[in-house]
Amino acid sequence: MAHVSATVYTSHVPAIGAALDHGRAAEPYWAPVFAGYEASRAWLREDPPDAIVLVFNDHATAFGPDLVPTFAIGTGESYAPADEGWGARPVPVVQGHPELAAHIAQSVIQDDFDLTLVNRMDVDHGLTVPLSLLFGQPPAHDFRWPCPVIPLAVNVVQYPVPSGRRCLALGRAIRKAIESYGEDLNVQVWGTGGMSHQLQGPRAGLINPVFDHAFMDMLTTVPEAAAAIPHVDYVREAGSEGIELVMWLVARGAMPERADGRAPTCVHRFYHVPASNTALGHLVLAP
Amino acid sequence: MAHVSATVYTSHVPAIGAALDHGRAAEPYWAPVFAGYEASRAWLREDPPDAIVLVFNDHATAFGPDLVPTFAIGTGESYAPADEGWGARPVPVVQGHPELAAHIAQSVIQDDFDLTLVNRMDVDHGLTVPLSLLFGQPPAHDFRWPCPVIPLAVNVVQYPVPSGRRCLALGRAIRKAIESYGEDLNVQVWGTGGMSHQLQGPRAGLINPVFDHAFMDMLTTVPEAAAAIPHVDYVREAGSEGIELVMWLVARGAMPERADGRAPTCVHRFYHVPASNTALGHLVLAP
Amino acid sequence: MSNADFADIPGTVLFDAQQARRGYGLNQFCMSLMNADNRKRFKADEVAYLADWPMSDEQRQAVLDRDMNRCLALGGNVYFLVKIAATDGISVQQMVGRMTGMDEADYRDMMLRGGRPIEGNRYRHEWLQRSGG
Amino acid sequence: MSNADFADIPGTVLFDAQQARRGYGLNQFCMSLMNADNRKRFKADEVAYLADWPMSDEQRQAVLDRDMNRCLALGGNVYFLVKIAATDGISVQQMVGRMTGMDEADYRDMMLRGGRPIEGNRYRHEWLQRSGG
Ligand SMILES: [Fe+3]
Ligand SMILES: [Fe+3]
Repeated sequence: MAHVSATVYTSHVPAIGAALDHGRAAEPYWAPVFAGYEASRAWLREDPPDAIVLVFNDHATAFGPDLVPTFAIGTGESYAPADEGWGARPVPVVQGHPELAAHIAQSVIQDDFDLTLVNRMDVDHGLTVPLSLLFGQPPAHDFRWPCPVIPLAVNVVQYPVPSGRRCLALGRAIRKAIESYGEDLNVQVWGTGGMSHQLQGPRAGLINPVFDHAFMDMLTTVPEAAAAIPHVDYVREAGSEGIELVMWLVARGAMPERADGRAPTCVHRFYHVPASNTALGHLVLAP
Repeated sequence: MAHVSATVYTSHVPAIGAALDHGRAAEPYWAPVFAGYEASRAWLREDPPDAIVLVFNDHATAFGPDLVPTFAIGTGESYAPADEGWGARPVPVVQGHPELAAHIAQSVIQDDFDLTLVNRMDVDHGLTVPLSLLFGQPPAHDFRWPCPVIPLAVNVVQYPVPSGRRCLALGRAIRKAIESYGEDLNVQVWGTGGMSHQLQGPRAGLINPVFDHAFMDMLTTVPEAAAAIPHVDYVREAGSEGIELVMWLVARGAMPERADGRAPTCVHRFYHVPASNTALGHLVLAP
Repeated sequence: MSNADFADIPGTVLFDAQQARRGYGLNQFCMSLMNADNRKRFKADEVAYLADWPMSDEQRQAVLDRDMNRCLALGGNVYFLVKIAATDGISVQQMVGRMTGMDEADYRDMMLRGGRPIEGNRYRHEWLQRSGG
Repeated sequence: MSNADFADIPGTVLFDAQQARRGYGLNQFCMSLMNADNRKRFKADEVAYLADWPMSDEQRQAVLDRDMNRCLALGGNVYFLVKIAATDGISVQQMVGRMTGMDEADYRDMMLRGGRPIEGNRYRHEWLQRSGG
């Protein structure tokens, strides 16, 4: 049977992708950002997953004004990096895992989550920047990501967006689905987006480290409390785009419960300001 | 406040649209079909709704191999009749009700239904044939449908499809949403599709009147029992396309409960075989 | 419930994620026929038109043969395939009837008499018994 | 909760169904810039390119002026609008900084010093007090 071996959380700031793609990772502005992920990269090399369910939001790339799915699962064979206006990122095509994705969809839809099935979409920085941060840039002689990825897109762009409670519950249903998959796979679930940032109007540039740290604490030890945060608090305290943090709750819901009832082990935690307009946060939790 | 004044159920066989559009409604094959809706048409003229939430399924028209939403609500201004291969039906463009649709989406998504919001789609026979059956063909001098329509598309094409229980619960959430809308509107909810039919392979042409009548009985008086029917029973007993009947459960869930706890009044009921490959069923329920 | 529960229903292919993946290009081709120009191009040269879609040769041949049961087995779904019938100018009843192997008039008569009965058509083993298998 | 609860957050437009409807054509135009040919055509003649989209004249002017706050008020959303910045070859930080009315270097410095603080930026009335209103 497959199992969730760990969950990973990270911001997915597009400027990070640009810095990597344009060879600016060693500059003083960016070096501390990448240094903050080094320990996680080493940890990933030690126990590489067989597949990742990557929770992200599409940024008006695959889903535009015509159609907005609340939750969409990628059941396709592969996903090309999108041209978001600057040209496509020069990173590998993302290989899917259609069998596991179809199994998760089957299980989760029968558990009353009304997923949209997506066989074809281009994936934007929301999905590819986390891969770059945690795997580094794949070398030219072996130009591929280390494992298949199942994209799980959450609408955090057009209101109404799903509640934190709903996101946590979806994560739990995904864990149940993974644990009923016939093949023995080591699966990780990643939650991306956030932390505090506002990308609009005269309040742009808002950063709230107190909120961000409290969120990482609550997410780790009392996820139900984090899930109870209303949308308006995210927007007020963490900025209009801070609402992306609800996606961390999907990954948190997918964490296996420990037999002793304790919180999961925090393998890594990193926080840095600024990355472009955004506070950057990163967690690795293992059972 | 808005309220649900009645719910309407009907098959949406494409050949019915073709018969109407090609002036064959008076032929001996078709006349009994249209006669069966006459009482409902008169009833509708007496108490015309201000808006209809029309539950239907898209038949590989707006949603194809790339993207399959479990539940999609139309929040657009209008929807054009689709060209399903025979040219578009010569019926009016369907006007939406963006304000009520947005209100329903807001309410229902916060109630943990993971709708896809659709601003633009062409609508196929699943939506336009019920309008033709219950309103007749709009005259040339006043070529429009009598009221706005909010399309609610349910995936019954690609498995996994939502459970009957989930469909009934969605209807209840839609009723709650309608009842919290600020404007005083008379809203009807229509459930379409079915009844027994199979459109594939050597078992095609299957019709099961015993199942169909039992379903209409259960739907009227014990909807929870109808909602508990597993998918495999629909497919076995009512044919591979009989699964469309889960959409009737959405409309049934939207029926206001009576203060005396009794079943709703069955205003009209009609059953006829055949319409093309299909058993045709029709119900009108009022509180 | 798993999709295996559907396996003992006779004459029925469940259109699930696996079938959808298998039929992806075939169903895409079918949807292209929702456009009048495409229908014209397809009718003018079916082989050339089919070559433009990511389909297997088996799928292309099944379309050329109008073998709808084969199309279903190869990942097609009736709501997609019906666009081929529309392009050919035949009705849904004609298209569906042909999948049964019955003569067109016989199928129409069966429907007029109330359709195919459910008795004897619920389980595969009922069919196998009838065929003496 | 209703969207009204968001109204006392300063400097923030909630992108809801109403805004999405208002901005439909504007956001469609923005998405068209995800294609290199379209970006070239837009840069060659912005007025002509904008004329092809179902936008209001106000929306077109706001795009020509690169007045992103006006675009937001008229139904735009930053994830759509950022495609204009991409086409102009400016960074997300430059685009976002311009919405604050600050000088580019000042905005960058503010971010390097830890960003705009939350204190005093939670409620509209805090802003009104500061502006003496
Ligand atoms: Fe993001
Ligand atoms: Fe149908």
